[in-house]
Amino acid sequence: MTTDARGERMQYRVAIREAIAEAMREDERVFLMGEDVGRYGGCFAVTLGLLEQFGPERIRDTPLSELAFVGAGIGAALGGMRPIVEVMTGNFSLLALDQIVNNAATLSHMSGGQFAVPLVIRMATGGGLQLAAQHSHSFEGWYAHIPGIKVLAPATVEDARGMLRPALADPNPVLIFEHIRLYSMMEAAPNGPVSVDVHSATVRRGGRDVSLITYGGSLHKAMEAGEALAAEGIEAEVVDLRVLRPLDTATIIDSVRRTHRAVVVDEGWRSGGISAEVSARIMEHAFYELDAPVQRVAAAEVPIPYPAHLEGAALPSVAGIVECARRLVRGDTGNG
Amino acid sequence: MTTDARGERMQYRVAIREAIAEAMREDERVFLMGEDVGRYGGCFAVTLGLLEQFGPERIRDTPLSELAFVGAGIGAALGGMRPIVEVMTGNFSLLALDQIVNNAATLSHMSGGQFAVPLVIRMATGGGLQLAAQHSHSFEGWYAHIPGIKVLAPATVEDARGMLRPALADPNPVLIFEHIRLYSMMEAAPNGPVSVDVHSATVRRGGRDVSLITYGGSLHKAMEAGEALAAEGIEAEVVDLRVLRPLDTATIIDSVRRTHRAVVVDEGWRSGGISAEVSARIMEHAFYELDAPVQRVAAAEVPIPYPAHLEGAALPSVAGIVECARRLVRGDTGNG
Amino acid sequence: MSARALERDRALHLLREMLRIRRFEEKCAELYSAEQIRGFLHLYVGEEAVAVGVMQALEPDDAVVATYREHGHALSRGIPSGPLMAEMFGRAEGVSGGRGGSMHIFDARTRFYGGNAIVAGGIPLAVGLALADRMQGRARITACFFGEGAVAEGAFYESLNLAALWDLPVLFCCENNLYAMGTHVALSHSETDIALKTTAFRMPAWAVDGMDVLAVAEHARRAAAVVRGEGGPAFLEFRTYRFRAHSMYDAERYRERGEVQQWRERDPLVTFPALLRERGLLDDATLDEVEAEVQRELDEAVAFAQAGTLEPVEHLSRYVYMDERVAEGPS
Amino acid sequence: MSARALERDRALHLLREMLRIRRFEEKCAELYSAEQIRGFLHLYVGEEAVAVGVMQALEPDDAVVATYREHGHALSRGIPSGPLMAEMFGRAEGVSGGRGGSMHIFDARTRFYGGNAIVAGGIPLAVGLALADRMQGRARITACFFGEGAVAEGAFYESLNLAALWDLPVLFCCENNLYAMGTHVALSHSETDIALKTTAFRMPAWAVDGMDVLAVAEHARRAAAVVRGEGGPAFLEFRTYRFRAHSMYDAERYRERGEVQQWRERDPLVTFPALLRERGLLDDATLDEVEAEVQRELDEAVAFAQAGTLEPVEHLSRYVYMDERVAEGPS
Ligand SMILES: Cc1ncc(C[n+]2csc(CCOP(=O)(O)OP(=O)(O)O)c2C)c(N)n1
Ligand SMILES: Cc1ncc(C[n+]2csc(CCOP(=O)(O)OP(=O)(O)O)c2C)c(N)n1
Ligand SMILES: [Mg+2]
Ligand SMILES: [Mg+2]
Repeated sequence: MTTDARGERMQYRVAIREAIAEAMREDERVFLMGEDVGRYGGCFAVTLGLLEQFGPERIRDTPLSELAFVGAGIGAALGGMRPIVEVMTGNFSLLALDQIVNNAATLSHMSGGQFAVPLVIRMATGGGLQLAAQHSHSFEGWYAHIPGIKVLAPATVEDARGMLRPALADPNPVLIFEHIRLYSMMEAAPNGPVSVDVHSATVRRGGRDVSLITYGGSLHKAMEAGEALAAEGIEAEVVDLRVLRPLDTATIIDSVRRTHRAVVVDEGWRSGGISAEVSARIMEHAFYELDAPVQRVAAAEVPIPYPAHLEGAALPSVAGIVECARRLVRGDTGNG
Repeated sequence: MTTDARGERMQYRVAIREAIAEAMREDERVFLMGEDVGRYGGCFAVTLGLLEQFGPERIRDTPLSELAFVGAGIGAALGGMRPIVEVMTGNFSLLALDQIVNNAATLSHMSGGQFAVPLVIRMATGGGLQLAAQHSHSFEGWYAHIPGIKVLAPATVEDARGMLRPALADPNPVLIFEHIRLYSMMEAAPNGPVSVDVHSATVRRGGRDVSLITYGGSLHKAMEAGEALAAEGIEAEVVDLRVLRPLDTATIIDSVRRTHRAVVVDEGWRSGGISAEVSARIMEHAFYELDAPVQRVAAAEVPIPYPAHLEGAALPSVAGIVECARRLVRGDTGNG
Repeated sequence: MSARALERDRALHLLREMLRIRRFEEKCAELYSAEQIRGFLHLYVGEEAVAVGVMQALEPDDAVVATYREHGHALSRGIPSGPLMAEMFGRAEGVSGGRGGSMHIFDARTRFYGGNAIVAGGIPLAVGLALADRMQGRARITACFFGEGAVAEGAFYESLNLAALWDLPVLFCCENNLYAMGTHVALSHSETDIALKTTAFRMPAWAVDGMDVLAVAEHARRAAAVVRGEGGPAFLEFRTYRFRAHSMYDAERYRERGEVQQWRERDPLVTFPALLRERGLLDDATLDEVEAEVQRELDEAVAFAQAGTLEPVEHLSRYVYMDERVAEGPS
Repeated sequence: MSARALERDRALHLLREMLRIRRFEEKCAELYSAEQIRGFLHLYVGEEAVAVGVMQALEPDDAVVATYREHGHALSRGIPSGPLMAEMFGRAEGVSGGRGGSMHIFDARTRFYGGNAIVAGGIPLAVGLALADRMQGRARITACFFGEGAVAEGAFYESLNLAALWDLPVLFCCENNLYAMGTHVALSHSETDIALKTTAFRMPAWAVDGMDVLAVAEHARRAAAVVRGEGGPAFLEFRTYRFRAHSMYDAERYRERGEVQQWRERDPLVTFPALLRERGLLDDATLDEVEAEVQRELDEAVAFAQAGTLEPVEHLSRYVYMDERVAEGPS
């Protein structure tokens, strides 16, 4: 899927690991802290082996204290370090939300620009592993509501490998959401020190009939849907948002100008999700370009249940995307 | 502003106080807990005098432990009580978010319907009192993203008086957001035991040219804007959402069907706010009715600053609403 | 019945209860490998004496709040193994209707309030349940289980303070198995003597050998009496050990095999039968009988689960909101 | 200089510092009534000995984290009163550019990291600042101030554990003024002996008379030496009292006038001058001189603030995101 990656194929989790290791080698101020990042090797095995390479001061296992260690990450950033804080999953990050929203996001502005918070927070997000109602939710769209933080969602191995460097170079708090279903994905990744653009969305597949606008774990469903639609003669363009805050409105609008139809695909709950924001922006910037109303394919508004068939029904599916896009292109949106 | 209130005029805060007192008199299971609700009289003087009436068991001052006392509210609801938990402001409620999202919102669904959580959480929201970047934000739209909870936003004294009773009768967790600028507002309120509808939005002012869709503290700005627009010959319809989750789509769409134009006014930050959801719903349900793209007047995407002139510039203003509506009606939306 | 017969009955009951848990979970591990159980699966193997011992101190009307490692608590609290296994399978006949799976066991009938997968997330709920009892003048107590890792969470401290401040009938049961996933207690806590934490709250606390079911039962009985009698909370720290991985995804890089081996020597399912034999309360035949009984129950549970049905997809949104007041069980 | 002269100098310095805070805040109250200061305004009147005493133990390179009740800390830390007053007025010349107001004083030059209006919200920041120092091998310390009310927050406990576990150079300074808004410490804490909380974390702690500036300074000096020397945290509980309302919105229904009166007898701005007179270190003329000096500074500060300008509205979004790496002050 990556377009210009020339390196060897690797797992998404390994790409993140290599990015962390590279950052730690290059900058002494960088360190990683979080629950079980060291001796355990990371709850999703992302950080396996890093403790042995960098030692327990820089690969720092924390107690179960999300609020305090995220806050300590903010403090350490203020104190001149470049912390990478891992929070195991988005659901657990709610425990640290006060520090993220009330401190990390506000300190620069309310101090009149005296302080920067060069902090990276990584967390796993999303469903699909049957982890049920306290482990499976997608809060990245929610975080994207907060001024003062940036939100990244790597959907490819290349992005997983390349987003960390610019995130660490950023003087602002950057949150990186890693979809749990992607950790084992293998793709070609670039070699050596790499940095990808962290300002723009990108078109992952060209098409003229409909734009499928998505990010993260759902990108792969959208790409599959694109294939299936192509087989029916519908050419879907797939836009990977990549950066959820600040949103790259221009790339979205450009795509809609080409296709005149859009489906937003998001694993977050529908109401008030990032899919609503994308729809609203298209409304504001490309209303007169639209041949039909923008549609959303998002998670059902339920706590994600455990059994596979119910979880599957709750999350966006390839079939659901295909059907929605097909109806949209065929002019059947049921809109009064 | 209320249409059928026949009682005496009272402050919004007094209306809430009376609603609480009434509920406590009628149902032994009802109690109130929160920081300084008792001896201090409530940080916004809502609960003044209740301690003297009902005693410290039922008007329960809590330590500064938002996470635990909100969680205890959930537990008490499970245990057969009907708790009203007061969290001082939306910003502080982030400390309790884990309990609200991961427990209150999920317990019924993930237990297969074995348990109900008949809990009411009240909190102050919004800006306008120069309380700066850790006290002034509007998270009600954010909460409205969460399945399993309901979100109410009383904008009138009548609603402040009447929403608590149905909220307490609801077997689900209900969050009530009280705008800090409304506490001192005087309006006529109904007498005696009252219950207002908590399912529907309502039209607070009729009009045919444009719908101003809003709620809470912004309602009053929208009404003022409606007056100002009328003076210019533009008839604005003002819709008070009242219930942010579940949103009453029908009332929104009916209004747009009448006016063919809409401005959503929200004190939450623009990106990913409830204003985006309203816009997206209009897109989905009334696209072909629209004469122009739906616009949003929302908070600037900044931590709300302290000085009056900057705070004023950050929040929606009557002038801003008027200008946006005027441009919309005159056909100048700058949309490509 | 003679005192001796009573003692024997009680001892066999404790043994049977621990064995039920052990066999149930061994089966779960097998079924996990066979992909009939999915998601996260956290086994209690090695810690059975704690749940079984504590449950002896509870009355039917008391409440239990547990964690994602709660099969043992569920079984010993009296949740039937069929619906419990069906829950693991995600079947509609499961105790939570199949929606929760291993981490989210709920049962209104036994007042079992989860099955909470947010570490320390259940502790405030327990405080609230106890508050409800206190305000309604009921003599019930709430037993709240959590690990030593949870003791680092703010929710733990806030909750202990509330419970002590308001004199609430909570029996806090900390299962100190030395690890939180791969993090040793010495890397979680500056003060590793967990029972000492309660000094900050003026709450009585006892540390107990969690591998000794009789010690657990005895301390739980006394502490529960304190809680029920005076209405204030009490804290028990059970020193125990998990023999198996944290969950099915754990390669156990963080501990030596030797350490596990040492603790296995204190396996309550080894030491307790040995003690009973010593006291002449158990012989081979009886043990075989108990094993057979337990096996029969387990076979039935698996059969029940396998015969279970899938909840129709159309029911997905049911109970996101409760439409009417549900019966609140024995609350 | 003779020892006596040194003693006198130091004593007058302490007195002057406390007086600067007292007069500054009395003026703030007046300006609040005149609607030149808005928002929430929390006065430190009565507690001045704490901030002044602790600051004596800090080096210029150390860091300070405070609360919304932080004028005293800001002044005694060396933030000039002009920009401080301008901040109260919301003027661009304010120490935080006017954006923060009374509750959000920030100053990179003195490493003053707020001014935090989330109760206990600054405590994890202090831990992180100390972690940065520790990892970078610097001998600096971070002084972290908070009230006894904050001690009920989970953030407090989690942070103390982290600091003790990782041996971080934080000097925790609890200002126990008996009330959190209107909530008496006995309604906040099951264990009201706040210094005892640290037992849960193996952290050394001392309780100190917070109305006695010499006692505060002496304890702070010793504790800071421990923290700086060994790198581990220490905890000081200052028993103090706020004479005025919690904020300008408080009708003080929760306490008796008599209680306030009693504490006023221990006002450091009464007792300390009395002590100095007793020791022959202060006479009327000197006191008048100090008062005049303080008044002069205050007049200048108010004039500075009143002459301040409003930040252009067009700058509203500036610093929501930092565009380039800012100078990190003396970090
Ligand atoms: C808030 C939160 N953080 C992290 C996790 C991931 N996690 C699950 S169990 C666990 C370890 C908990 O250890 P402990 O409390 O000692 O219980 P044990 O598993 O040993 O029984 C962790 C870190 C979680 N579920 N919730
Ligand atoms: C998290 C949070 N909850 C509630 C408040 C409202 N509040 C502001 S100050 C205060 C009392 C704090 O008391 P204490 O920590 O003792 O400090 P003091 O004001 O006495 O100096 C409260 C409840 C807040 N700012 N933040
Ligand atoms: Mg453990
Ligand atoms: Mg106090």
